[in-house]
Amino acid sequence: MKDNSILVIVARFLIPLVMLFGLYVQFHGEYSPGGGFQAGVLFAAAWILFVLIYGLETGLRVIPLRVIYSLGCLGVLLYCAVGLMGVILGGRFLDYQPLLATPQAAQQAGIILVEFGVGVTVASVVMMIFLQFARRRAQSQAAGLELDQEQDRS
Amino acid sequence: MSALSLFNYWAVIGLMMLGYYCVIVRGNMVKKIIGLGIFQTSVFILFISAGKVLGGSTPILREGVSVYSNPLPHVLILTAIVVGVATTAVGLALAVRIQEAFGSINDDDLDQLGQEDEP
Amino acid sequence: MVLLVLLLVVGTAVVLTRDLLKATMLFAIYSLTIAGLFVILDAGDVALTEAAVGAGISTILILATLALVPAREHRQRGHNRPALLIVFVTGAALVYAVSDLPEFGSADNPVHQHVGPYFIEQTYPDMGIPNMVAAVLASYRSIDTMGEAIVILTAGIAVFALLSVPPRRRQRAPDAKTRSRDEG
Amino acid sequence: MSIELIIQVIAALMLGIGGIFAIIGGIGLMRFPDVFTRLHAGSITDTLAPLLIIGGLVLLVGFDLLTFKLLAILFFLLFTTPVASHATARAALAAGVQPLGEDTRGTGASTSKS
Repeated sequence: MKDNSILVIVARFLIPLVMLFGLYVQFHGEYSPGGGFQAGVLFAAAWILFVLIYGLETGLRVIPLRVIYSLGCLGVLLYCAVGLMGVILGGRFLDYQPLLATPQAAQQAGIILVEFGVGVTVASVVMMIFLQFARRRAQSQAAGLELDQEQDRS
Repeated sequence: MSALSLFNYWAVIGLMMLGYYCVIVRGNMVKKIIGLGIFQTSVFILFISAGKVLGGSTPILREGVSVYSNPLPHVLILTAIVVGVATTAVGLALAVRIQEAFGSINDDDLDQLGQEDEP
Repeated sequence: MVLLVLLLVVGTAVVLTRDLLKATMLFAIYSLTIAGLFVILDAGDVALTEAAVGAGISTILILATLALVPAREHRQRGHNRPALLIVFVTGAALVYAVSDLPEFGSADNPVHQHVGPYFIEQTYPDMGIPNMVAAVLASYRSIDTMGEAIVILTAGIAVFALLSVPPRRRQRAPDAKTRSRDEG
Repeated sequence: MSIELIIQVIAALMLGIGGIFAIIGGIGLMRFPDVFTRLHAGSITDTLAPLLIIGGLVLLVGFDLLTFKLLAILFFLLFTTPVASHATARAALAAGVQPLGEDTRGTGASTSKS
């Protein structure tokens, strides 16, 4: 769809806005509706829009496959690491109090870190799932498995 | 008031039964997954309706607001929605694999295939 | 209440259409309507999630699947009367059960007596964060949320495992039944 | 006091007219014969109705952070809806749907009725 200039220009314009909104939802989630889950989905949606316009190859050049896989795991690991930090510093698992001196600031830091981990995981998993579906189509066409829709119309 | 006070729950049951019907009657697997989605969302509405307090407000602290809806169901459903889309993706991936292996995602066709295999 | 009726109508349309593409689009509309309903029911966070996930991502995923499977349902052979009976009996039982539920939206329901007030009162003194949903999600019930994150990662790995195996080349026969018989 | 009343009346009028436009668009979407005319009905009201509705809401809210958010939504909608209808029309053309005209009457309608 790279030849359609209207789509390309508007997408070029919209993708940063969607990502900005994703960041807003991620880091303003303590004050207004939002949080890791929604922000991750929004980020992935921006990437999916990019892939729909520019094609899968360009999309993978922006975020390589290996980065997507490792980010998905790193998000969960960040979550667990924050939890373990509490244990190491003398609290319970996922107890944020020992992280910083004042309890409120510690709680806020913990929440922000944890939400960030969730956001990273959700974003990369949604990207990964979309990627698998999109790739499958190319692969099954290459293997001669493409189905003719007309035959199944009854 | 009392006649309509349970209207939310009735609508939830209606949606639930729609999803249920879709899952057990429709042979197409993608349609079954959509039906499952309808069922899921009806459960979401049930939880959120249970958490609502009439005259309350969104559970974000603000000045001049004293009555808030219960935040706990919101948290449960928030995670459930995202997990729901993840399970939907797994179901769709299974449907794709079945289509590739057997050439159909319809229950009837797959039943016939199974009967032909065992003589 | 209007939105609920609209939801019932759209849901019926989703179930009844045979064109899967149309059903997908109607399902997206259904999700958006639910998001609106959640806003009315004071659940801003949930509405945002539902609008992004239900109307955005799941629609895209179903469309991507429809590129790989036939986008049209077969005509059903008429064996859905027992199913209708089951659905109606279950529905009637549920309606009977629902009549015991407490009144909708009343502040002294059992739901609002347990931990809800604690969250509402203690969030700000404990964390200094106005959004109670974020506080409950990431601090009070954080082990739960960790489980959810792991579930999502597992789902991603499952999809990866299912779809990253390259498809086998298959002999094509004109008929759907003979086509896959030699597959074994 | 009276200025507030006037603003409220104007806002209510804008909201009402926006709603009416949306309903008209819906009717057009149902009643028109083929893809392109339906798209016409849908997309035109899709830009006009949000313009009026969000304008009315902005008047009601007054100057606030919320105003900025509403304007951002409006901005976003004004960019996306025409592009969406453009993409739909292009896809329909690429899929081989003939626009319904004088000379092709009766051929286009049967293929595009959905």
